[in-house]
Amino acid sequence: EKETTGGTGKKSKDKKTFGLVVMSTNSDYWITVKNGAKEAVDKIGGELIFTGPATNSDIQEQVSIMENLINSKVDAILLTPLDSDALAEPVNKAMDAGIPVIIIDSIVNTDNYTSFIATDNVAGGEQAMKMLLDSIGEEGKVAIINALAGIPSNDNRGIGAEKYAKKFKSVKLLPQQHSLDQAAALENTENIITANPDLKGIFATFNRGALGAAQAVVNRGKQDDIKIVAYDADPDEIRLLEEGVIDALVVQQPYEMGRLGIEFAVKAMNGEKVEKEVNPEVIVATKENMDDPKVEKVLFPNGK
Amino acid sequence: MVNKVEMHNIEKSFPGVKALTNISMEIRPGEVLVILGENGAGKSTLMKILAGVQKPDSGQVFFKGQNIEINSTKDAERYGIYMIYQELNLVPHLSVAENIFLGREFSTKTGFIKWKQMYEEAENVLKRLNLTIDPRTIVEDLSVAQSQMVEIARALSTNAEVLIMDEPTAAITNQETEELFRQIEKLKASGVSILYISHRLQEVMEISDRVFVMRDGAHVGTLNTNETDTNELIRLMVGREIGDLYPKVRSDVGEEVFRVEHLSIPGVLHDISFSVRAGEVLGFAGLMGAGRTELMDAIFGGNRSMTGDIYINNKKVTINSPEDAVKHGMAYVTEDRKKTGLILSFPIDLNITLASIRKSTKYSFIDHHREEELAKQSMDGLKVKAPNQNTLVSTLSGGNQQKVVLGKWLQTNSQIIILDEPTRGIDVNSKREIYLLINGLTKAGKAVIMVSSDIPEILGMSERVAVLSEGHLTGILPIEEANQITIMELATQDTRI
Amino acid sequence: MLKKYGPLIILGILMIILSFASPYFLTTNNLTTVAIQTAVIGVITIGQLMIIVTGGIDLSLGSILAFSSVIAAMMLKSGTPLIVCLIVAILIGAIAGYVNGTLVTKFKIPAFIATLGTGEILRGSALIITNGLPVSGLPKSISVFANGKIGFIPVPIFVFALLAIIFQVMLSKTLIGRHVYALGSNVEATRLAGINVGQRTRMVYMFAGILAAIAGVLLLGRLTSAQPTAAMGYELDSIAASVIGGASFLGGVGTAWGAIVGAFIITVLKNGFTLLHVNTFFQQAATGFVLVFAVYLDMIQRTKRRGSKKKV
Amino acid sequence: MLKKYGPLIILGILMIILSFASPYFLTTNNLTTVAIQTAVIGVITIGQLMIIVTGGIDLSLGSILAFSSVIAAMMLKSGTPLIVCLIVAILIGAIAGYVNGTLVTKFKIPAFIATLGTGEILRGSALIITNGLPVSGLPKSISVFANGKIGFIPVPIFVFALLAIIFQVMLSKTLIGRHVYALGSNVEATRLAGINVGQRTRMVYMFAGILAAIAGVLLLGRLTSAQPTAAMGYELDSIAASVIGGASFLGGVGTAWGAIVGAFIITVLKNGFTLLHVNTFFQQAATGFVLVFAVYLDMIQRTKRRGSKKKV
Ligand SMILES: Nc1ncnc2c1ncn2[C@@H]1O[C@H](COP(=O)(O)OP(=O)(O)OP(=O)(O)O)[C@@H](O)[C@H]1O
Ligand SMILES: Nc1ncnc2c1ncn2[C@@H]1O[C@H](COP(=O)(O)OP(=O)(O)OP(=O)(O)O)[C@@H](O)[C@H]1O
Ligand SMILES: [Mg+2]
Ligand SMILES: [Mg+2]
Repeated sequence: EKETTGGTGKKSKDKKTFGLVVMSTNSDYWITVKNGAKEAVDKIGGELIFTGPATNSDIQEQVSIMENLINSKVDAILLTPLDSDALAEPVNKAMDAGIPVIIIDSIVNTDNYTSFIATDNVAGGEQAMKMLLDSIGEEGKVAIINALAGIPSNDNRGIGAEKYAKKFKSVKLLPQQHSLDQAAALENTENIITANPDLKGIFATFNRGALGAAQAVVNRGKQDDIKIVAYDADPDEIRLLEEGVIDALVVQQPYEMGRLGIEFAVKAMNGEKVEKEVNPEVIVATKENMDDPKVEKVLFPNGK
Repeated sequence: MVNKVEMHNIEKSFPGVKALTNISMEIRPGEVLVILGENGAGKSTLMKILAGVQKPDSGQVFFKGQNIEINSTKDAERYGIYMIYQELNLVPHLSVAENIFLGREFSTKTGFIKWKQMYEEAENVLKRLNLTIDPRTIVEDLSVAQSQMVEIARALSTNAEVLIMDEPTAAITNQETEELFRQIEKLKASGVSILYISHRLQEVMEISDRVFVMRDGAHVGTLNTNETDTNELIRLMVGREIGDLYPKVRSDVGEEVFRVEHLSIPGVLHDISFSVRAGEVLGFAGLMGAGRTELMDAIFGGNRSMTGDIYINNKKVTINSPEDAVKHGMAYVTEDRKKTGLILSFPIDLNITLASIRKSTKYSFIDHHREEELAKQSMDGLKVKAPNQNTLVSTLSGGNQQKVVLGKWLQTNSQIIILDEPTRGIDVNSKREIYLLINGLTKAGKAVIMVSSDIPEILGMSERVAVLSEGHLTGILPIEEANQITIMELATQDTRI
Repeated sequence: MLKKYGPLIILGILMIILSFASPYFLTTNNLTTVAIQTAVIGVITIGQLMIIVTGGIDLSLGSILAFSSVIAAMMLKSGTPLIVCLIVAILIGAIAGYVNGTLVTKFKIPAFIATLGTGEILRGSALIITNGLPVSGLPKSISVFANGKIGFIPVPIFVFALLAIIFQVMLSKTLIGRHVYALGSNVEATRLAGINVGQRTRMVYMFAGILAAIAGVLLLGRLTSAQPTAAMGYELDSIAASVIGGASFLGGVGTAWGAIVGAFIITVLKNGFTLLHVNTFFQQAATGFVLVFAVYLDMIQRTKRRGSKKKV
Repeated sequence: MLKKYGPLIILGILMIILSFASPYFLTTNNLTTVAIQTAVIGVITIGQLMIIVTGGIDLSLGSILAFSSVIAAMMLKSGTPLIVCLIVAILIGAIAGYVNGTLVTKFKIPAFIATLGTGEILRGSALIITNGLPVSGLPKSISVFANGKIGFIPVPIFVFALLAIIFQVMLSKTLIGRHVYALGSNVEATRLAGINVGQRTRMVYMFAGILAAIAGVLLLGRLTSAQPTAAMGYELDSIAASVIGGASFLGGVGTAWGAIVGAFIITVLKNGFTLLHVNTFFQQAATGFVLVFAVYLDMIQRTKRRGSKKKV
């Protein structure tokens, strides 16, 4: 058997390995996080293991992946937890095994982690709905296109948005439509527009939902009647923002979070202290402010 | 003497068919009562009613003088009534022992199977039939004949008062039949009543005490066996004289059409060579498992591990699949019409045109009218009894189903025709019609290969008789030299030298 | 007759209820939307139906769609002419389907496993080549497959209808169709009748692959981008549609147009629920219920038909 | 013999390769992890296998798991004693399974559609009662189902092994088990032998429902929260495991322990890929490949067995 010395006092391998465990590998949002992390890892010449369940409902798979990574003795883990309770135990296990864990995006129910980097999704949802209602004069029908249930960040955006909208008697909030992908979001929005010719606004909690919703609005020639506020900023969303189909984007900084996560991990490995909690700003991009350097930087993390 | 079972005024209809009309029957203790009738006369239906598989529309059943209700096979078994079904009814993935005792397993109070006892008991039952099958064998791996013997063993293992056997000998050869008859005599002696269905008149004469004759769903008479003969039985059953059962017409035998040289399948068939000429019937005889069906399958492109050469009209041909065989003008009526001969969920016409659909197509499009036309002609020519060409073949009687299979191959106008057990389970009248069809084939110069376990049939219809034993071709007899004895000698010849 | 029209009757009842429940349902506009929404899953369903008739099943159709449309989109983006991209997509669908058919017929791998496996392989490959990201920024011309019109008929509806007719005719009126039903009913008897059942089966899987690729092109037009994760779950939807439309897993039974009616039932249901503002969670539960109920009704009708025939 | 040990050989080869490829694979720690990871899907697979032996299929097991564990979690949270919650979860599983069995045997709805439908209904209901959100904040005691030990054996492994033995014995040694094989192999012959095939079939679906509920409890312990979206896709995994383990969709064939080996193959594969730092997209493609290949190997071995038998 090969000699393996685990734990903290491990032999310094020439190459550091970092696990990035996302909620679902089939989502471009997490791939942006990965790209940020990759940049940071490449800089120090390490190896990034990008992994996660195929679908974001598979929490047990995420737990298993954590266990497998711990068993394979990676040097640090970046985790976007699918469930705050379920992932607490694996996080504890990793930390006990001397592997620093950086939590990204959503909380876990333990204090035993290295750092927590996340935007407040409930607040983000509220902010997005506020943008939307402001632009339609706080009255009329609005719809929420959400992702499939079970993803904490999306769920929370929906919760925040609903919370805000319910403050206004004059706003009629239609039931949330949970959509698997862009095609489903497109169909759902088409059907909503059919049933509600007087629809005023749409909030899409994820990029695929935004694209589907925008397409439905364009197909029906309703871009002047229906306002769209959406999360994220993929190239298609940015284009639609430029074209005026989408009115505002609530932009998090996934790329930045990935990069920062690796930086923190490296620091922790070297015994340096890192901030326990970081809340990267959520930035609202509109057609008007797109060219502000600050906004431009989050819209195009790799440069235009 | 009180009758063991009486059935009074039984009526039964199926969609479009009156299967049974006012049938009354009494069964005496310790007798063998044969039920005789043409295909579709209603024999199986009547027996299924007694066994609780089907319910009569009206009528009553009495058991030892007492009016009883039979609503399920469980009910029937309570009165000791068991049935061996015409269609094989085994569970392919379970062992022989489990099949023999299915539903009556030896088990502990807690539901655990007592394997040892079950295997021992199974072995005993099999021994009674002189069978050497290992009770642990999975039924799937048995031949048709062995499966049939397992069904018989299953029936023997019950403590039946009334035992119904629906064509138990259709798939087995003389040896096993003799074994079966010995058992039947024993059962009789202990007071068990046997209801026996068969199309083989000789064995009917041999085994029965009385014969209950049916025609078109009605009872046409009951005869005491020792006061009658086969001619009378046929007359009663068919309603008229049918003449010679084997109406063989010797036609002129022409050139060789088909030749096999050194055909082998490792472990199954060994260096087999023979040929068939135009206008000739080459009969194939042999014991169960001799490999006749395997040989026919191989000739027809069904076995990849086959070696050897096949010549058609003296030209060497490659036959790797049934598709190749059909292209080379071959036709194959398989031994199991339900499994491999027919598409049971299709109507008659689509079955008849299956192998020759190109006759009714233009640019790959099917002309359904022409198809129906051809099928109707074929049905008329073969005298298929059915409401019309759209009737589902699954509802036809065995004889009519067999005619449909023949019809399918007649449509292809093939030059070489293989018939494997062409009259299995078929009544005398239909048998005779099939023999007439075979005559028609030889007259038209076709080469016919006929596998049969019915030696009189082989003797009555062949020009030459090939005999297989354990995968070896032990001889080919000209018809003049062939008889029961010479065939059996070759069929039992030890090939291990 | 009831057997033939059973699913249609269910669809009819559904539509009548919905037209009373929502004033928006029975409008040309909405019905056109429903038809367009059905086109993608409908085209896939035609292929699935044919495979079910052979006694098989295909769990890779959604992945074939995703893989072929991702490739087509990447080529399109790099400036390849549209027609070439289309041909490549269809070729990929054909090859994938042919591989499925070969695994099933030559390697004797159960269709369920063979297609589950190839589905994972194709889905994984689509993710690998795109790095998990959608392929977007395609030339606008692609949206002709969603918004173009032939005469007054939208392109997706036209393509869908055309394919439906072609394959319904193929199944019911041609040699190949006859052979497919025959081998689905009794493969041994069909083989022994001299029909090359392996080749016929592979052909059907190939057709299904081609249809999935065409559905991918329609989806590409509709979304104007290609996702490696597209069409997940379309397999089960298309199977459900086929069975609602009268197909049987035992093979040998089912019609293309019945399956298409099944697909419409599913889409109309979704459309109706959204028009009526039903929460998605309720939608899911209710869809499950309708699924079981529709097949149950179809079952009774078939039994009834048998019954009435008995009386004749 | 090869038939019996085929899947085990594949698992063995896989493990040998992995123990050479990664120094971390063959450690007690990692193997325990693998066993725990297999427990949930393994318990579900036992039920799925039995249903496949009857000739059926169950696409609702994941939803049964989710629904029953959500209910149990909600009760637990409101202070109900653990044992009561367990009983309720198992009862729900039993009822759901029994309903499936009834739809299949009494209403003659194909198992695929019946269970797809009930699965959607249960999943939808779980989403409705939880409003789509996880049920968390459960008493810590629940984690005994993941981290507790009986002697030195972790509870999930103990429960898994116990259930595996019970059902393997039931299938191979008892009347019920043999009847299940009989009816899966030839339902008509079994019925004619006086066996109540409908009741036996319903029993099997009920057992599968109960096993899904037990799996739900194990998952609850592992995740210390209940999700309405849990266990999606476990149906396909359990079907794949059963078939890798030698079961056939035609019914009548398959063993519980073969299916469990199949489940281990899937888990070991995932574990190994992660230990070897294989990109997830490659994992997906490779899993598809192994799936097809494993079943193919099993196929050849069985054909060989037939061949060799003939020569005897
Ligand atoms: N399940 C059924 N559905 C419809 N018709 C049936 C069914 N079973 C039997 N029949 C019809 O009832 C009649 C009697 O059939 P039965 O099987 O009793 O004949 P049989 O005398 O046993 O014939 P064979 O010698 O061919 O076995 C036939 O016309 C047959 O087609
Ligand atoms: N008694 C037996 N022992 C072992 N194998 C047997 C036996 N009987 C049949 N078989 C199997 O069946 C094959 C030959 O059976 P086949 O059906 O070809 O014989 P047959 O001469 O046509 O007899 P049948 O009258 O039963 O149709 C053998 O090669 C073997 O695989
Ligand atoms: Mg009969
Ligand atoms: Mg034979």
